[in-house]
Formats: sequence, C-alpha cells, structure tokens
Amino acid sequence: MPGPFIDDAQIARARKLAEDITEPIFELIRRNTTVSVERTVLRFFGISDAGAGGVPLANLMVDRLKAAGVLNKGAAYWYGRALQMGARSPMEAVERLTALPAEKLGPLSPEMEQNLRDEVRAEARAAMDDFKSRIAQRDALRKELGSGQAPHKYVIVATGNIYDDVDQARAAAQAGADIIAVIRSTAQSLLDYVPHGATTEGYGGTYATQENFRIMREALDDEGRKLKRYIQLTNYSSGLCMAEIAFAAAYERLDMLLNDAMYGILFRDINMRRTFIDQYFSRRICAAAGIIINTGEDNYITTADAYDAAHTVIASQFINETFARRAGLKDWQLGLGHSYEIDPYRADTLLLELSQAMLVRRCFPNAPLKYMPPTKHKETDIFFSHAYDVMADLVAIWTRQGIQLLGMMTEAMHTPLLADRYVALKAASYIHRAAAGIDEEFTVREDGKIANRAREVFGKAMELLEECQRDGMVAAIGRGHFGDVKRTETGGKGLDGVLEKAPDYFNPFQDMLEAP
Amino acid sequence: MPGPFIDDAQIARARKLAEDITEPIFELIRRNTTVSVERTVLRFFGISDAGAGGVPLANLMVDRLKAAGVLNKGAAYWYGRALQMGARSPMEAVERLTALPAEKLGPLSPEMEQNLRDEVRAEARAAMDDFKSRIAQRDALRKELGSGQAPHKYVIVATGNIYDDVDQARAAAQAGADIIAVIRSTAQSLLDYVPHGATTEGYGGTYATQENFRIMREALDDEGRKLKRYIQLTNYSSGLCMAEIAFAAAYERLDMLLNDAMYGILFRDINMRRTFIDQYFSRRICAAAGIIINTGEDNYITTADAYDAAHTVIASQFINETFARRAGLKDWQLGLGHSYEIDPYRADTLLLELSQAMLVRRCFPNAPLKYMPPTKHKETDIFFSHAYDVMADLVAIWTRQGIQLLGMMTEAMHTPLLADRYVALKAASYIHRAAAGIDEEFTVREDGKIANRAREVFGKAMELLEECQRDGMVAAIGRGHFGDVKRTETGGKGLDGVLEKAPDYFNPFQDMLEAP
Amino acid sequence: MATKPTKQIIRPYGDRRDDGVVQLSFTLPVPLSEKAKEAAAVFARKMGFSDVKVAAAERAADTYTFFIVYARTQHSLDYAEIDVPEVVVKKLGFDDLNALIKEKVGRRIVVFGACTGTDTHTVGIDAILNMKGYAGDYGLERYPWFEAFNLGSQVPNEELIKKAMARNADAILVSQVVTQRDVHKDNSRQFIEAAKAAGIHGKTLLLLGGPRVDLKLALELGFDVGFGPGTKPSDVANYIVHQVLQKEGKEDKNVHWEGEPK
Amino acid sequence: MATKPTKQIIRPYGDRRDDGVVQLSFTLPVPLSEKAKEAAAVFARKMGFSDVKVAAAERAADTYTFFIVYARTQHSLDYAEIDVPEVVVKKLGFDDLNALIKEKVGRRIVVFGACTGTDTHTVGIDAILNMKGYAGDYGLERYPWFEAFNLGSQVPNEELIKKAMARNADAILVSQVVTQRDVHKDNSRQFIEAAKAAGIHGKTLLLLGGPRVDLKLALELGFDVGFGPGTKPSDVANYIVHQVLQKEGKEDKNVHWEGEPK
Ligand code: B12
Ligand code: B12
Ligand SMILES: Cc1ncc(COP(=O)(O)O)c(C=O)c1O
Ligand SMILES: Cc1ncc(COP(=O)(O)O)c(C=O)c1O
Repeated sequence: MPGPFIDDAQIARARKLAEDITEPIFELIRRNTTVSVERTVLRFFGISDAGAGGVPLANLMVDRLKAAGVLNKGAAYWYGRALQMGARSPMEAVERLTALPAEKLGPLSPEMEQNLRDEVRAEARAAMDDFKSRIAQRDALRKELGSGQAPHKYVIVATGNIYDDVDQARAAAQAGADIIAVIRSTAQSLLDYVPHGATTEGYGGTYATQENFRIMREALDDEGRKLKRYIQLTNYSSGLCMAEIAFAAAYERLDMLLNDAMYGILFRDINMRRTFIDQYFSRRICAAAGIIINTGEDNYITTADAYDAAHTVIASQFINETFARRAGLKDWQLGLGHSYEIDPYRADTLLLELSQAMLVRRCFPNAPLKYMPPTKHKETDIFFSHAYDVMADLVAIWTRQGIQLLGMMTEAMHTPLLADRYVALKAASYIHRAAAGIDEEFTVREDGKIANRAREVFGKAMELLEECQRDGMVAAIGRGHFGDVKRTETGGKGLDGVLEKAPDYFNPFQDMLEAP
Repeated sequence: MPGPFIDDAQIARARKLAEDITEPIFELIRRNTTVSVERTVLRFFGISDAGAGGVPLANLMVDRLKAAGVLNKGAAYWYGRALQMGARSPMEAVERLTALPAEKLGPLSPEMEQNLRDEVRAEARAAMDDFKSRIAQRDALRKELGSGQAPHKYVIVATGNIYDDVDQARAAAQAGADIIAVIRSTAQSLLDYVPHGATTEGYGGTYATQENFRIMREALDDEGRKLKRYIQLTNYSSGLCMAEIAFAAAYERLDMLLNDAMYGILFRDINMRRTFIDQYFSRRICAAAGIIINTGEDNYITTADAYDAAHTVIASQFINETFARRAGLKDWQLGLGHSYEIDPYRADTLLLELSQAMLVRRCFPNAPLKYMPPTKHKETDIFFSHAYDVMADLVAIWTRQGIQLLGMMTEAMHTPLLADRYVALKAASYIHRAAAGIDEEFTVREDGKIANRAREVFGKAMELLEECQRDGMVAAIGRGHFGDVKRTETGGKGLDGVLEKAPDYFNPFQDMLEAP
Repeated sequence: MATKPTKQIIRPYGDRRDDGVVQLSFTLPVPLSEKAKEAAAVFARKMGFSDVKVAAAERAADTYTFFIVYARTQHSLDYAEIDVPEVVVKKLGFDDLNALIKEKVGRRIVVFGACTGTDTHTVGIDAILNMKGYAGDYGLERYPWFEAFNLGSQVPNEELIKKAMARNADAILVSQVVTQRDVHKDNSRQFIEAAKAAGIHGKTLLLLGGPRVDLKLALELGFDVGFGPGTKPSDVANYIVHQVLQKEGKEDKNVHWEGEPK
Repeated sequence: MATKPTKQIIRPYGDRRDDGVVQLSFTLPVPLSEKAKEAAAVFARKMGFSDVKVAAAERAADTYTFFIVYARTQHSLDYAEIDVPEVVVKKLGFDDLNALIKEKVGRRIVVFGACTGTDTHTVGIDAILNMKGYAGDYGLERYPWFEAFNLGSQVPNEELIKKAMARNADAILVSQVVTQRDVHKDNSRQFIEAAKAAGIHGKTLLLLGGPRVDLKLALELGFDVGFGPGTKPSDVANYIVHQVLQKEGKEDKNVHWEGEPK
C-alpha cells in the first residue's frame, strides 16, 4: 500500500495549480480550430476514402476550404452546403465543393442557413449513433471474453508491414499479451494527413491507417475468441493528426491510444497551439469512445536524467490529468505514463523506482496508470537487460499498474523480435504471479528513503507547478523544464493549420461530444 | 526488517528442543571414534603424503592399526610408539608401524606410556601452533584486503581440472565473486580417503585434495591482491572424510566449508553414527580455524517439495545449530543453508520465499546464513531461469544473507560455463546495488500472507522438533522427515569405520580443540 | 502411411518470415578490445553467418571477452524431410493399461529401476517409479498390474542386474543424470557389458532415462529405448506393455503410439 | 611497425580452453513437436555445429517454436591475423587540445551537427555537442576553440549543409539512430548526394555517428569517418583537430591516435 507520504491537501493543491495553468489554454482552444479537427469532422460524416495519389478526401476538401479562406466556419457547414447542392455521397460532396470557385462560397439566406444546420445536425446525430454502436460492439466483446489480471501486459509490434504485425500480434497474444500496440512508422507524426489503406512498408513501425486498424482489430478479435481473453489494441493519437486518428481508432474499435497534451510539442517539435487544440478534440472523442489514453511522461526521462527530472513527470501528469478531465475523460481512462528509467549503475535504484511509482499511485489512486520499462540505459548485453526489465515487472505489480509495457531484452538494438516478446511475457507472467498482492504485505515507513524521496520529488513538482502557474506553460516549456527540450509558442510544425473560428463556426460533433 | 512473527519464547523453546534431541548423540560421539577422525589426527602430525599407488599414508597406517584391532587406543598413541621406535619422519613412522607384527603392539610400562603421551602432546602442541599460524596468516590477509559487501557472492567452479578451475575462479573474482567454491567430483564423498596431489580429471567437479586447496588459495590470494579484495575459498567437509578435509582445508587457509550434521546420511547414504561422530570432530576443527560452515538444508527441498517441506528446513537448522554450538562454533560461523526453491508456477512465490527467508533471519539473527538459488525448477530456457535467479538475488539482499550462492541460467543443463558466472554476477551486483537496505523501508504486516505463512511453517517445525525429541532423531530420519529420504541407524556406508574408544584412548588434538 | 509430403522450406524467423535471424553468445579467450570485437565478427562469419552484428562485448575477465551477436544464417531446411516416426496408436490411460495387462499379459509385469554408478540423482527415477509419480501422472508402483522395485541411487550396475534377474524382471530402468565428460555414457556402456555378461541383453527390456537421454543415444549405447526430460510414468508404462505384448507375439511389431520416445 | 606476430589460434571457451561452446537461440516457424526439435538440431548442424544440444524448445505461439541450443563449433581463428589499425599518438585532453588548436590552427574550428532525416534521436548528437557532454567528458560547445552548432533533430540534410556552408564549417556531424530497414544508410547516402551537389564533399569533413555506425560503414557511404556506441566528445574533438591540421598540411597524413574510430 503506497504510503500517504504527503497530505491530501497538498495533492489537492497540485491539482488546483494544474487547473489554473491550463485555464488560459482552454481559452485558446475555445477560440480556434485546426485543419486536423475539421478533417475529423468530415471523417465522422464518413469521408474516409482517398482520392488519386492516395490523398485523403478529407484533406482535399479541407485544404480547398482553407485556401478559399472559409474553413473558419467549420467543415461541417461546408459539408452541409455540398449536400444542399445535391451531393449524394461523401465523394460527391468533396468533388462539388472543391470544384466551386471561391466566390460561390458566400452565405445563404438565414432560413436556408438554419435548415442546412438542422439537416447537418441530424446527419451528425446519425453518424454519432453509428459511431457509438461500434463502441458498444467493442465493449460487448470485451465483456464477453473478459480481460486478464492487471497489470495488463502491453507489447509492441513494429514490423512495418501490417500483415507481419498481425502474425506477431497473434503470437504475442498466445504468449500472454493483453494489449498490442502497433508502433507507427517514424515519420508519420509529421504527416499532416492520415495515410490510406493497408500498408506493408514502414520504418521502425507501421503506418497508422484506418484500414490497418481494422485488419489488426479483426485478427485480435479472432485470436481473443480462441484464447477466451479479450486482447486490447492501441495506437498513437499523436502528431499532426491527433483527432483524426482518435476518430479512426475509435471507429475501428481500438481500446487505447497514446495521447499526450504536450508530447508532440516537446518530442516532435509540433507547434504548441496546434497541439493544444488538437489534443482537446481528440480527447473528447476518446472520452465518448471509452478509450483509455496513455500519456507520454516517460519520454521526459529519456532525454533528461531520470533521477534529476523525476518531478517533471509528476507535474506533467497533473497537467495532463486536468487537460483530460476537462475533455470529459474519467479517471479510469487515464493511463498516465511513467517509467523505470534511473541509471542502473546508481545505488538504491529499486527504492527510488518504487518511491516514484508509489508517489504516482498516491497522487492518482483511481487511474490505471501506464508503466514503461527501462529503455535508455538498456544494454546490448541482453542478459543484463532482461534482469533489468524483471525489476520493472516487480515494481509494476507492486504499485498496481493497470497497464505495463514490457521491456525487451534487445531494446538497445532493434524493434522486438518475435522471440523477444515471448521471453518478456514469460518473465512478466512469472513476476506478476509471484508478487501479486505484495503491496498489502508491508507498510512503508514514513522515515525511510522511499518516503523521503517521494516527498522530495513531490516538493519539486509543486515548485514547478507554481512556476508554471506564475509564468505560464509557454514560459515553462520555453525554459526546457519538460524533457530538457525548449520550444516557443509560434515555433514548430503545423501552426499554419490553426485558424480562428468564425462567429458562426459550426461543429455539431463537438457540440454533441461536449454535451454533458 | 523481518517481523517478530513469533514470540521469542517460542524460538527459545525450539532451541531447547534441538538441544534435547542432540543430547543422546553426543553420548555416542563421546564414546566412539572413526577411521576418519584418526586419520585426521595423523594429518595434524604432518602425515599428509601418499604412498605407492596414491594411497595416503594416513590411510595405510590407520587401516593397519584397525586390522590389528588396536586403533581404539587412538592413532596419536601409535604415532608416539613409532616415534619412540626412532622414526624421524612421518613417513618413517608409518613404515615402522605398518611393518610391525600384531603381537608387538602390546602396552608399554606405565612410565613409558606416560612419557610417550607427554612427548606426543608436546608435538601436538607444536603442530597446533603451526596450524594456528596458518589461520592467522589467512586472517591477516583477509583483514588487509577487506571483503565486499554482504551478501557475499558465491559461485562454483567445477571443471574437474584444478588448473582450469583456477582460470575460471580468477575470472569469476574479476567479475565480482566474493567466494569461490570448488565443487567436488561426484564420487568423492564415498571415498574413504582423501585423494592426493593436484588433479586434472573429475566428473561434475574437481577432487578435493590438499594440494588442490593450496593451488587455488594461492591463486586467489594473488587475484585478491590485484583486485584489492579478499576472495574467500570453500570446499566440502562432507562424506566419509569430513574431519580430514576440515583439517586440510583449514591448513590451506580456506575460509568456509560445506559441513552438515545430516547431509551425508540423507543424500549420500552414509551411516548415521559415522556421520555424527565425524561431523563433531570436523566442526571442532572449523571452530578453531575460524571457518564458516555452510549447512545443507537447501538439499531437502530438491527431493521433497519446497512448499510442503519448508518446516523441515527450519527444524533441521535448529538441530544443525545445536550440533555446531556444542562443537564450539560461534554464531558468526553458521552459514545455515536455505533456498529459493518453490515451484515458480505456483502463485505468490515471492511472498512465500520472502516469508521463509525472513523466518530464518528471525530465528537466527546473528548467523550469516547461506542462501541458495533455485535449482530444481530451473528450466533449460535460460532467459526464464535468469529471471528466476534474479528474484532470489532480491530475497537475498532483502533478508541480509551473509552468503549467497548465485543461480546459474544453465543450471538445468551443465555445470557453469565461464560466461554463465559472468552473467549471474552482473545481475546480482545490479540487484544488490538496487535494493540494499530495502528491509528497512517496510514494516511487515503481522496479518499478511508473509507473516501467516511464517507462523504456519514455524508451527510445523515445532511439531517436527517435538516428534524428534519424543521419538529420537533416528526414528525421525527413519520416517523420511528430512528430504523425503529414509535411513536406518545401521544402514549406509562407513559403519565399519566406527569403533568404540578404548578406556585409554588418546587424542591430544581433540583435547586441545575442546579446551575452553 | 502418409504419402511423401511436398517441400516445406523453412528458415529462422526473427522479425519476419525467413529473415534467418539467430542470436549467439560465446566467449573468446582474449582481452576486450576493438580487435577482439573484430575477431568475434570474423568468427561469426566463419560459422557461415552474414549481416553479423556484434551487439555486446563484455569484459568477462582480463583475458576473456563474452560476446553477444545477432546475425543471419543463409541456411534453410526442408521441414518435410525431417524424419520422425509417426504416431499411430493412442496412448492408454491408467485404467485401460491395467485392463490390457490383465487381459492380454495375464500377470503382473515386473520392473526394476535405479540410478546407477556414482549418480545420486533419484528424483528422476522416483518420478517414474514411485506411487506419487510426476506432473499429476501416477508412478509405476501405483499400477496394480505392475510390480515395481526402486533400488534408489548409487547402485552398482551389477547389483541392479542381479536383483532384477532374481525376480525375473520384464524390464530394467536405468537413470543417468550427471553427464559431465560423458560419465553417463561410460556408465551406461558398463551396464550393457554387465547385462551381456549376465545373458539378459536382448531378453529383458533395458530402458535408459535422464535429462540428456534420447532414443538415438540409448540405442547407440545398446539399450532398447531411451526417455528424456519431461517423460511421464504413463509414457514408460505404455512402452513396456506394448513391448511385452510384442515380445509375447500378442501385438504387431510395427505398432507406434502417442507418447513413445522419439 | 611491429613485425608480423606468430600464430595465435583461438576458439570459443565454454568450460575449458578450445571447447568451442556456443549458445544460440532462434525461432522456427513450425509448431512445437519432436519433429520441430529435430529440425532445430538439423539446422544447427547445417550451420556447422557439432555436439548439438537442443536445450529448450518453447511454444512461442501455435506455429512458432523458440529454441535455445548449445553446441560446439569446429572453427578456429588466428587472432594474430585480425587486422585493426595501430594506435600511435596519445589522445589529447581538453586543455591540450584547445592549446593545440590555438597554437597550430590559430582560429576556432567551426562544426555543425544534427540528427537528420526523420530521425528524432537527439541524445547521441547532444552527447557529442552540448556543453554537458557525455560520461564525464565535455561536449564540443564547451571547448573555447571550437564553435559548435547543434541543429537538433529531424533536420533535412540540405538544410544542415546550407547552414554549415554559410558559416564555412570545418566539419559536419550527422547522427543516425533509427536503422530499421537500413533507413540510416538511405538517409546517409542522400546526405552525401546533397554534399556532392553542394560541392563540399571531399572538402568539409563529414562525420557520421550512431549506435550502428562504424568506420567501415561510414567510409562505404562516402563519409570521412564514422563513430559508434560509447563515443566520447573528446574522441571526436581529437579526430577533427588532427584532420584539420592534416588538411592544412600541419601534420603528417599517417598519424594515428588513441580513441580514433576503428
Ligand atoms: C536435485 C539435484 C540434486 C540433488 C539430488 C537429490 C536426489 N536425491 O536426487 C543433490 C542436491 C543431492 C544434487 C547433488 C549433485 N548434483 Co545435482 N542436481 C539436481 C537438480 C537441481 C535437479 C535434478 C532433478 O531432480 N530434476 C527433476 C527430475 C524429475 O528430472 P530428471 O532427472 O530429468 O528426470 C526426468 C526425465 O529425465 C526422466 N528420467 C530420468 N531418469 C529416468 C530413467 C528412466 C528409466 C526413464 C524411463 C526416465 C527417466 O523422467 C523424469 C521425469 O520426467 C539438477 C539441475 C536441474 N534443474 O536439472 C542438478 C544437476 C543434475 N546436478 C549436477 C551435479 C553436477 C551434482 C553434483 C555432482 C555436484 C557435486 N559435484 O557435488 C552433486 C552430486 C550428485 C551425484 N554424485 O550424482 C549437475 C549435473 C551436470 C551434468 N550435466 O553433468 C546438474 C545439472 C546441476 C548443474 N547445472 O550443475 N543434485
Ligand atoms: C531515447 C530513445 C527515444 C526517445 C528519443 C528522444 C530524443 N530526443 O532523443 C523517444 C522516446 C522520443 C524515442 C522515440 C522513438 N524511437 Co527510440 N529510442 C530511444 C532509446 C531508448 C535510447 C537512445 C539513446 O538516447 N541512447 C543514448 C545515446 C547517448 O546513445 P547513441 O544515440 O548511440 O549515441 C552515442 C554514439 O552512437 C555516438 N553518436 C551518436 N550520434 C553521433 C553522431 C556523430 C557525428 C558522432 C561523432 C557520434 C554519434 O555518440 C553517442 C555518445 O556515445 C533507444 C534504445 C536504446 N537503449 O538504445 C530507442 C531506439 C533507438 N528507438 C527506436 C525507435 C524505433 C523509435 C521510434 C521510431 C518508435 C516509434 N515508431 O515510435 C520513435 C520515433 C523516433 C524517430 N522518428 O526517430 C529503436 C530503433 C530501432 C532501430 N534499430 O531502428 C530503438 C533502438 C528502440 C528499439 N529497440 O526499438 N526514442
Ligand atoms: C504520447 C506519445 N505519442 C507518440 C509517441 C510515438 O512517437 P511518434 O510521434 O513517432 O508516433 C510516443 C512515444 O512513446 C508517445 O509517448
Ligand atoms: C553439506 C553438503 N555436503 C556436500 C554436498 C555436495 O555433495 P558431495 O557429497 O558430492 O560432495 C552438498 C551439496 O550441496 C552439501 O550441501
């Protein structure tokens, strides 16, 4: 049982600070939209195909509207206009709209405007019903088959080829995996569109496409039925297409998504404003779809030192939590990320890691949490790396992580081989079986190293939150407080995809998603 | 910090029971001697050479005396007779005595007898001084170089060839080993003599010979100087030559010895009486030589089930302790054996193993203890076996074991390769570094599984001790209570080497060793 | 008999079909250095590997370096050509087997077992013979239609043979666990010599078992059969019953069954 | 130059000198069965191993079996013949190197670095360039006589070259960490094409680094040098200074020094 370590009042204060910090950003979110949000709206309407050269229709349409300077009214509005012009299919809607000269895009009579919006709203409701029925299907199967015991064992497949991924995902499920993550190809987060169709070529991962999602989910449903255990699927709602991927993933019945309010800014040099706006809509979708998000605080301590920067993880988790709650996510959907990353050549690392993981548990008692394995200090000595991973398995079960990404003994070399996953799953199963309930066997001493370290880290996290509140998030990020990476508000990729909403901006999905 | 779990009074009661149990055996020990004890006496006098065909002179002489029916007076006495006959060297003493016809072995005049004994006593004192000076040398070097932090990492070498053993022992020391055990060739424990000289052929191990001890100790002294860390050496004072090996080992400055009051009976089918008598003298030597003994309770749970037979380990440890204390050994010399052997496919094994190790700590707070790794359930899947060993590393540091034999990932296949030791040492160093002091971080809950299991095991151990006290050790062993192995008092090997002492039995070394 | 199957070429699977990825580790008796790493790579290439990655070079000691290598093998294999006897008869359970002995043999089958030579590892032979059995499978002592004698460990080969002959045993079971420097082979050969000398070789069934035993080795050494790791008592019971039946001409010589040694 | 050394034949050391023991693991795309085990053994023998022990056969999935094999290789190697360049000059420390630049070059050496292409792994290039450095060794930014520009990650090759040319850089440092499907090679080749197009190839020093980079690969790809895992900033600093001196004719072309890439 993780100690108290700190007063409840202190934790409440941290939460309050995080709310203060994010407050101004919600103002930004309220006032603006992005190309990606608008493409998501179109995808909700079923515009998921691609045109010639593989360019998604949603992109064709949004780019056209943006070029014409009218996207600020909302893509839903223009979709309605296209329908009014007699389009009988999404494809036709796109064709009609993109064919229109800019001067034909002026406003209609107030009555027609009203009609159009009513019609679009009706269609949006139907689309939302369809969407929800997909989620219900997923939940039904999950209930029917049941899941394994937490920590749910999460492994990645990353062959670059969706069909090889399927093979390996099935194998992993048979070897005991509860969650399959299909890692994306390295460059995808910087693409301002979602690639289309089944793909067989990728670097360091496989493209996230709706069709790839479908193929994998189908395979896992099949495998889950055989194994009589539901296998969860996750991918990345991250990069320049956060919201679109959230939609495609939810629609294809994924269970989780990597989704962080700041990862793109820090680790992908994506513009801040763009990221904040996109993350909000993507999280609204996740909230509605019962998707568990996985945040990326673990990444901070791959660039910064894990011992020195431990507090940044905690501070960021409070911020991520606030962003998430305000987007409607419930505590059970918060797979807040953290990891076992302290240099193993230091002394007391098991105590330090336990301290950190217990502190996270203490601060977020109802979140599943997502625990990541050692990566940065992994050695090419696979035997050592395996032993190192085993300690992370222990901390995961000890601190009741909901989700545990299993370490791979070949982490320092290559994306996992089929056998690497097998080895990791077998060890984790052993450790979980051996140590389940260990937290209930001990009381943590309030005067020990674990408790003292937890208090120290929490104290520093509070200082950082205070600074963020005082000087603003933008300044804090500018000073490199998170992951040792510095970014500016107007730097980074994708700022040109941000635009201020017109007064009559229309987005029926956002309205529905935000409805209490 | 291991809990109280049980009352101090209960533990005191266990100790009292063990004393009652061993009491009658000390009667047996007082009244009898063995060929091996007598050979040891001769070795003390420097008779360590071998004759033609490699037969040790001590054997030649003792066999001759036994055949003549006069060994019950003590070999020391006959050694004195040989000296009186003018022998100027051990070799000559043997030659003279073995050449004598039986009828020439009658008693001398009372005065001559007295003289003879005085002379022999004087020589024995000189021998003992020499012996002690060797121990002092060892202790001085140990002090000069210092030892690593406990748990001392103990690895075995077992090539069969002492020179290869030296190579591998040096390599192991460089990789972090604190203690080197040279495993004996499989059949040696049943040999009723100690082989002679340097040996290069053995099965599953290398012969324990005085020369092999010397060669290895010399190499480790050299290596220790280079590493600025004293490297301890251990071997087996076990089988049919317990006491002789204890002498040779002490003389060659070994630091520890495997030495158990019952192992030979149970696992080598050596006669009970023989074993009890031999172990006493061997332990007297260890006590004087500051040698840490390692008992063999870990073996019980390789034949019996580790979960079911956990209490037999505890009961036996109390018995071994009593035997040891009565032979003059101090608590710091008691490397009581236990191990991490519960089937890893059971649930809660880490809790169960922690419980057991904490219970042992609770019962024997001042003993170094010797912790053994998993062996029986090791798999040929070396990655799994490595993960399994890592958990034993954790329990070892957690429960402050003085000595930890490191598990080998290839345990289920072969005696360790050089690389296996390297892998084990690297992992254990990591775990020890990561988790040192973890016991001080927690209070064990008295209502948890760990505490309850400890109480259960202790309770059963008490029952077994009560039974042994009531019905005697012989009966208990006869019922297969220890290691599921049944033995009778007059069965097994080596009974013919036991003989009742004559009223004028003479053994100046025993007198000196027993002097307070 | 199944018809000759078509070709089925396989190669190791690392991250994709047929990539040929193999992990190796070995120690070279040289100090850790760039030269040592290069030597490890040369070694791997000599062993026929390509795309050699010397992933780790660890200083195991001053003059020993431990290497971990990932590489690709060019070799492939026709899996269809791997020849392993086909399973034909379903293995019988405890009750059925006893019933079969009762009905067809009509007397208790007598077996003797021991761990012979200097080997003291009794857990394996106990697993096969003792009541308790192994992995939930009863030992031969439990079978009413077997009469099983377990002589324990460190039993001289001659003694085992003598005692078995005195009871006219149908089968003798020899366990060998210690294998260093092939001591198990030496001891097994000595057993066979003794069995020949006693005139029971070719008559009494001679079974060899242990963690490093397989059918091929046992046959080479002169035994009738060999059983390796994970053997269940019922595998052994089935084998003995079928052999006794075949010896007595009550069953076809070519019968194979599930669970027999391969 | 040392004289040609005498033969030094080595083989892997398992438990004794020259026993040739090697551990292997690999996966075959077949279900776990006796036949699969035999296939694994056949495979190991095809790879030239003898005394093959298929230690473990694990059911990794319904149609995949993971094997662990111990075997002996018959190959040996003449360690004396392994050719690795000899170290001649002692590597210079921080102060000495700065002094050397000041004295012999007489101006600050300008370097530009980045992790180019789609690769975002900055930790490696940061370790070389940033103040903080790596493993207790200062980064190039800390050297008063270096002027170091770190452009970060995901930098297009052309952009790096353009910026470096604008400052008349002495050296350009390219980091490549992601290697799947040889993306690092493709990107590196593209860098070299761009450098050629810009006319700086053969003029500006071009350094490649990353966990899978070594000298051989870097040369093959058209770089001047390559640095692999564990590189310290001072290794790189030494290399650059000596190369600049040699380019400017202030040092002999054949000088080698400790810590240079091998
Ligand atoms: C338990 C054990 C011991 C116990 C033995 C207690 C006892 N009474 O049996 C003790 C602690 C006493 C011991 C001592 C030694 N041991 Co030990 N021991 C083991 C251990 C840990 C487990 C063996 C075991 O019980 N396996 C479980 C049984 C069920 O498996 P099994 O024997 O394979 O049997 C199965 C099959 O093979 C088959 N089978 C076996 N026999 C037969 C016979 C027939 C006829 C049939 C049909 C089937 C059959 O059926 C069984 C059920 O499936 C192994 C390591 C390991 N994990 O394997 C080392 C191991 C076997 N021991 C080893 C050694 C070297 C020794 C010593 C020689 C060390 C020493 N020098 O002091 C000593 C002395 C023993 C001696 N002279 O024989 C080595 C052998 C190395 C080698 N390959 O040569 C091993 C592999 C450990 C190691 N890695 O070094 N050991
Ligand atoms: C930290 C890390 C990350 C961080 C990177 C943060 C950052 N800003 O750098 C994050 C979490 C963001 C990340 C993301 C990804 N990563 Co990453 N990551 C790692 C990790 C854990 C450590 C790398 C590291 O920092 N090493 C420490 C530095 C100091 O070592 P180094 O880079 O080798 O540098 C040294 C030398 O090589 C040399 N050097 C390096 N460059 C240069 C240049 C010059 C000129 C010179 C002279 C010397 C030099 O000097 C340095 C000091 O000695 C490795 C696994 C591992 N343990 O190695 C995976 C790893 C590199 N990542 C991998 C992958 C696949 C990814 C992703 C593509 C996954 C995905 N699809 O999402 C993403 C996307 C990244 C992208 N597009 O590039 C794979 C690469 C597989 C492969 N061989 O292709 C690895 C090996 C993990 C794995 N086993 O799958 N990753
Ligand atoms: C939140 C989040 N998004 C995305 C990624 C992956 O990176 P990419 O941007 O290449 O998809 C990570 C990596 O761990 C992450 O934590
Ligand atoms: C006390 C003791 N003696 C001896 C041995 C070794 O057996 P052997 O009798 O073959 O020397 C062991 C094995 O672990 C032991 O624990």
